[in-house]
Amino acid sequence: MDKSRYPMVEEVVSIGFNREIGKDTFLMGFPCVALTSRAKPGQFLMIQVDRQAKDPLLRRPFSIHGVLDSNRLMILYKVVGKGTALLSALREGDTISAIGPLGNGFTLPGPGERALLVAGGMGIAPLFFLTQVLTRAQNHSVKMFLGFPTSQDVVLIDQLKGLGVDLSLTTEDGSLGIKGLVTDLWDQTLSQESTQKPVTYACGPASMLKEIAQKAIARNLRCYVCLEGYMGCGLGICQGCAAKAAGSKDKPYYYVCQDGPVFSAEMIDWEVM
Amino acid sequence: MDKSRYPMVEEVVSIGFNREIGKDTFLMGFPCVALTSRAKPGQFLMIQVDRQAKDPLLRRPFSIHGVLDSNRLMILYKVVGKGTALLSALREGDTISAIGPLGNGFTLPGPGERALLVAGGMGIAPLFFLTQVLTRAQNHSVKMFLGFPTSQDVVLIDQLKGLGVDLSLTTEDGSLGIKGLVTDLWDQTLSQESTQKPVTYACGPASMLKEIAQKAIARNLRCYVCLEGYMGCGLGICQGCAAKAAGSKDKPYYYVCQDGPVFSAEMIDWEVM
Amino acid sequence: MGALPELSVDIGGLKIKNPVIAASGTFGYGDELAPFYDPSLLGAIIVKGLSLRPMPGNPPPRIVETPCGLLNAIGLANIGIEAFVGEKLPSLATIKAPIITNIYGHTIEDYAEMARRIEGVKGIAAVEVNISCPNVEQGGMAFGRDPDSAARVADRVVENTTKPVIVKLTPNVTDIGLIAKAVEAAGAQSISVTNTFLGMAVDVATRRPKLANMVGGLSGPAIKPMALYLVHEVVKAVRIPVIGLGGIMDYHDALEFLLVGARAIQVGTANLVNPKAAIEIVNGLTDFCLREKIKDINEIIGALETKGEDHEKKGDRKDKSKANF
Amino acid sequence: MGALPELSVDIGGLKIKNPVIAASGTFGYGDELAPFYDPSLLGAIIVKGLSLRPMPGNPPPRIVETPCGLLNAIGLANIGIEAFVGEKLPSLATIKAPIITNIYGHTIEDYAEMARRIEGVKGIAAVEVNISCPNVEQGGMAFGRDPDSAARVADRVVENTTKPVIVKLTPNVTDIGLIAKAVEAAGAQSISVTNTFLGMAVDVATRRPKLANMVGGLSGPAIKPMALYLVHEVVKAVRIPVIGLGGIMDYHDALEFLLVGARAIQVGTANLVNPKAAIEIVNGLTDFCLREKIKDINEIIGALETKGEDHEKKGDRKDKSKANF
Ligand SMILES: Cc1cc2nc3c(=O)[nH]c(=O)nc-3n(C[C@H](O)[C@H](O)[C@H](O)COP(=O)(O)OP(=O)(O)OC[C@H]3O[C@@H](n4cnc5c(N)ncnc54)[C@H](O)[C@@H]3O)c2cc1C
Ligand SMILES: Cc1cc2nc3c(=O)[nH]c(=O)nc-3n(C[C@H](O)[C@H](O)[C@H](O)COP(=O)(O)OP(=O)(O)OC[C@H]3O[C@@H](n4cnc5c(N)ncnc54)[C@H](O)[C@@H]3O)c2cc1C
Ligand SMILES: Cc1cc2nc3c(=O)[nH]c(=O)nc-3n(C[C@H](O)[C@H](O)[C@H](O)COP(=O)(O)O)c2cc1C
Ligand SMILES: Cc1cc2nc3c(=O)[nH]c(=O)nc-3n(C[C@H](O)[C@H](O)[C@H](O)COP(=O)(O)O)c2cc1C
Ligand code: FES
Ligand code: FES
Repeated sequence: MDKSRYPMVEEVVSIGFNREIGKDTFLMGFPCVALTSRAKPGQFLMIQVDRQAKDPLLRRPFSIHGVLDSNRLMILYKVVGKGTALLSALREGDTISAIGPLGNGFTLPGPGERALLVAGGMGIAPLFFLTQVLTRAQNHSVKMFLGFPTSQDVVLIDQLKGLGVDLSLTTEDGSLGIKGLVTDLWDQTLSQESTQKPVTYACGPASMLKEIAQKAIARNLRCYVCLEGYMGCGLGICQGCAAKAAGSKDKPYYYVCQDGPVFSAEMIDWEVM
Repeated sequence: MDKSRYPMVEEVVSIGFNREIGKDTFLMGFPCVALTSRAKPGQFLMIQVDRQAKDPLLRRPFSIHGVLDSNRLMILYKVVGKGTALLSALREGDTISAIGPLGNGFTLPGPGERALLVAGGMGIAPLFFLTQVLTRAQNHSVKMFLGFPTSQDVVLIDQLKGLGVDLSLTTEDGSLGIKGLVTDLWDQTLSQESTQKPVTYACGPASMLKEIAQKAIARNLRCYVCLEGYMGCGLGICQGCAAKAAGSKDKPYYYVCQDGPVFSAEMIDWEVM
Repeated sequence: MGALPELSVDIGGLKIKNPVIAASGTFGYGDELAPFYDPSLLGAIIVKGLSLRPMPGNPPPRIVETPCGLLNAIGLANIGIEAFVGEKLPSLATIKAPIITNIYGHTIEDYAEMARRIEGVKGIAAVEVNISCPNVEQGGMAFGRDPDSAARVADRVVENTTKPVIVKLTPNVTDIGLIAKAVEAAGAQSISVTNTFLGMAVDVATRRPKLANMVGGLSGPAIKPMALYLVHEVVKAVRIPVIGLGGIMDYHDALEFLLVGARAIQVGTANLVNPKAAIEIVNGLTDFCLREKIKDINEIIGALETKGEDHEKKGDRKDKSKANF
Repeated sequence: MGALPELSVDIGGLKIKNPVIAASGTFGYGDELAPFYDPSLLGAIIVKGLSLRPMPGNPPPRIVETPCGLLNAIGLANIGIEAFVGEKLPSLATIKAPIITNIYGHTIEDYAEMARRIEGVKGIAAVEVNISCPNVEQGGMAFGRDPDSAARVADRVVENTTKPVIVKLTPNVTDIGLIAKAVEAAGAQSISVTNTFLGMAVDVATRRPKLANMVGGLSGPAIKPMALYLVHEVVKAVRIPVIGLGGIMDYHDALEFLLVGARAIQVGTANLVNPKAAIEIVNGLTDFCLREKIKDINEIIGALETKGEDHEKKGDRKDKSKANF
């Protein structure tokens, strides 16, 4: 194995902040030079609240949400079950164990290339970091589509505007921004911008990714999706995180933690997703 | 079943304080009128830190350590494993679930009777409450023997002195008080006070209780011991907390949670303890 | 608010008003938890295991906690059937839930005799037969670990009582479906699955087993996935009603068992941790049905969706060589 | 500081420098955890289960967490023995710990053929035989659930290789001692106990099984008491070395297995949660021996104190009618 491809570390980090910034949505930051210096957008961490605890047993995967001042890392998470509930109860100075950075991360657009970022709900977590990197590089044209169920769920608008990104917000119930689905907005934009060949970066629920991937493939556009998968280890040792590969290749399944979590749309068999 | 014998309740209480008052030894207090109004010395609570948690699974038993201002209850506990470690991490305002008061409690001495209280280590937990009650009643002569391994473990001396109790302190290494075992001191006192027929109340490690019980039986003195036992429920439904009964009675085993935790010394088969 | 959902189920000759039953050995003799709620509100109550003669049980320690589990070696301590019928049962008369006795023996005749003793007794609604006990006539392996001896026990109990007979299986077998079928053929009206899993724990400091009896039975959340699998196997194997148990802590766990086809469920270890566990499950199921607009709990029973769960697998189904895991 | 304790043990023809082995399926192909520590420091490494042909494995979801446990239905996905030997094994040459292949098949001949393929391969120190797979020639029940078919697999593997053969038992049987004896008689050099326990989980919201494969194997802390019991049973049944596993998370758990008589232990699920779990167990055992002044780890093995644990029970011992729990 090429160890340099996986310069991952396990670190016990001390929480700097852990704030509820939206309904059941928390932003956590902690200093860790080893992790921060290696982190790329699209990569993730495997986090454990208590190294002694046996229930919950498994670590939980979270995308790297961004970096602060080159030595602090952030994650953005929604409380959906017991692992995230435990996480949300932590206070400044409490510790967690984090393994990372894991996975491949996004392939950045070429110089001058137009990037369309499509985030559904917590899909904003890795795409925020990508936005940080792209807007800093200053040689891409970036447009972001951000969709949430309702206005209560909306987070990070100010921060994204602060990064100077061209932003379109949708909510399913129309309580904030445009009423509708983020995928429709992305689709319309593609139709309007027919002269350009943008590259799409999408993260969100499986159904959203499926729609975007299939449409991007149909339009013959480059498209990267950041997949989720039920992860046992995040380290490539359990083969739990299988995603069906398209075509009948040598590799019937990809492993999201190792081969992903970012995949080019045509790599995945979307029929079974 | 005579329900009035078990007026127990389950209450979620909010912690008032939780202080480390000695090495790994914590004093916790919380308001709960329902529990406080029913509590008798020698009774205990079954406590659970998180009603949702499955590990640790079982509640943990703790003696009622005393009452404050008629609506607050205290427990005193030593961190020995994961349940007590979780308890020790709680802060003011956090909640726990407590069931109680459970068990029979001490049979108080008759008016004017002399009471010898023998506490080994955390055995002080229920005996402190007994001391509160006996000194308040003011018609008993009370002497307490308090033993700890070393000076670091010693707690509550000032509070006990505040109650005006005649106190003898021993440590096994002699780092504070008299060097030696609390049982020896009790034994010597019995020999010196041969004119009186005191009643002994003992709580502490099984080996200590065994020695005291056997000597008290030999001297034909009344003696109550507060036993521990691995408890599944504390409610009399699992039969986990068995203690072998002396003699070949109808009842081969007592159940510490229901028949105890306080037993008259001659009730127990000390051979197997 | 809509009408209350219908929660009653039929567990083989015994209709109970809701599918939540207190499991044997974890609910005392029936009224110990009365200070917390009215036990009449439960579907049924199974009292602690009774034998012909009083049994002292094992020396302590009898229980030890394991990860998400409880290992017990109580030793089936009980006051004996006579004392139960004479002293305990009368005081349970005020409880409006059916009282089910759980019985065990060490010879087939012990079981038959227990059935005879119970037959005439008013206030006992059904008999649950614990076959996880050593068969002393045949080397001490539990009755329930062999289809023949399991069937013989069931047969002799059924023969000697007109009350509904529930046979409670042990999970410590190669093929639980076989045992279930044998017991069904012997005439049992229903089957409960599962009793505890054999286990042990060692105290490293003293180098001794943590239980005085060395070996014990594992219960609690740790066993839930295994219990659910076994219930599923038994539901496939027999036509009589199956009562599921093992690690049920809340109504959500209960629903998992109902979905795989359990007609009712039992609550065991949960009672020890949360004395209101069983009644909270009754209430949780009621609320769930209201929320999901389910008129009758029987709609849930066996409603597990297994077809079409993934397209690509259909082809594989025929291929027996597919490795399972 | 005193001299380092002797940690080496003999597991039936294979001497390993310490009793800590990485379990199959939880350590990849051998070097995936190298970023965290040098795998050479382990007693041995068992790579993921290999079959004659590459196997795709099951569709996702393949894993689900349960209380203190992990339910998996990976489907024994692997690249096949040829690709392993050709592509993976050479890169493992730098690892100084013995590499053990774990093999499985669907017919007895599959196993024999796997053994032949491995026989000549340098860099493979021993063979662990997974018999928890369905026997397609006999109705699909796992080989390991029947003494005869377990013995036949063991026999054919032993016949076709001179490498030490470890047979890995499934816990899903009535009498594991019987299977162990059959496998020993067939010539296995050692036995590992245990593979995963059958289990399932249901998603109440969708009414579907949580695993696409419906049924999976349970591992992790939840199973430790049961695994320990089974190891104890097998140690009593056979004379060949027994390797214990099931829920071992730290050196303390490892000591429990060594005390009941396991000659070595394997670390499985723990690797997934804590990538340094196995090496921390090696270090923990070393420190324990130093602290307890144990010169050789073999002093611990089987050192469980069972006599005199309680006086009153001695009489009972003869009485088979004593209920267990
Ligand atoms: C690569 C990757 C990156 C992710 N990044 C983020 C992120 O930045 N922010 C965020 O809020 N969420 C993220 N998730 C999802 C997050 O891991 C789950 O929400 C979390 O694990 C749920 O844990 P829980 O204990 O709270 O929920 P549980 O009680 O365990 O389950 C609640 C729900 O979460 C799902 N889930 C549980 N464990 C996992 C797991 N190990 N992998 C995937 N799904 C699981 C369950 O299927 C269930 O539907 C990511 C997932 C992956 C695979
Ligand atoms: C009636 C009664 C009153 C008690 N009062 C007090 C008190 O006032 N203060 C105090 O510090 N301790 C008291 N104890 C002991 C206390 O219950 C245990 O220390 C506590 O349960 C240990 O929990 P743990 O999770 O920290 O330890 P674990 O990790 O579970 O185990 C550590 C040790 O504690 C023992 N233990 C664990 N659970 C129990 C249990 N349910 N019952 C008995 N022993 C157990 C174990 O055998 C082990 O030796 C009392 C025990 C009983 C039975
Ligand atoms: C302390 C205790 C005592 C038990 N006693 C009996 C018994 O007497 N008869 C019986 O059939 N099962 C007995 N059981 C088994 C339970 O009824 C139940 O089958 C098992 O615990 C699994 O369910 P659970 O995980 O919900 O506890 C006992 C279980 C425990 C924990
Ligand atoms: C994800 C996963 C994959 C596994 N794959 C295999 C395998 O290929 N071959 C095998 O014999 N056992 C396999 N096992 C079983 C483990 O080797 C081990 O026997 C079991 O998990 C119990 O040990 P544990 O509780 O320490 O994990 C696997 C277990 C897990 C969790
Ligand atoms: S999560 Fe274990 S291999 Fe991907
Ligand atoms: S602890 Fe359950 S009966 Fe005493």
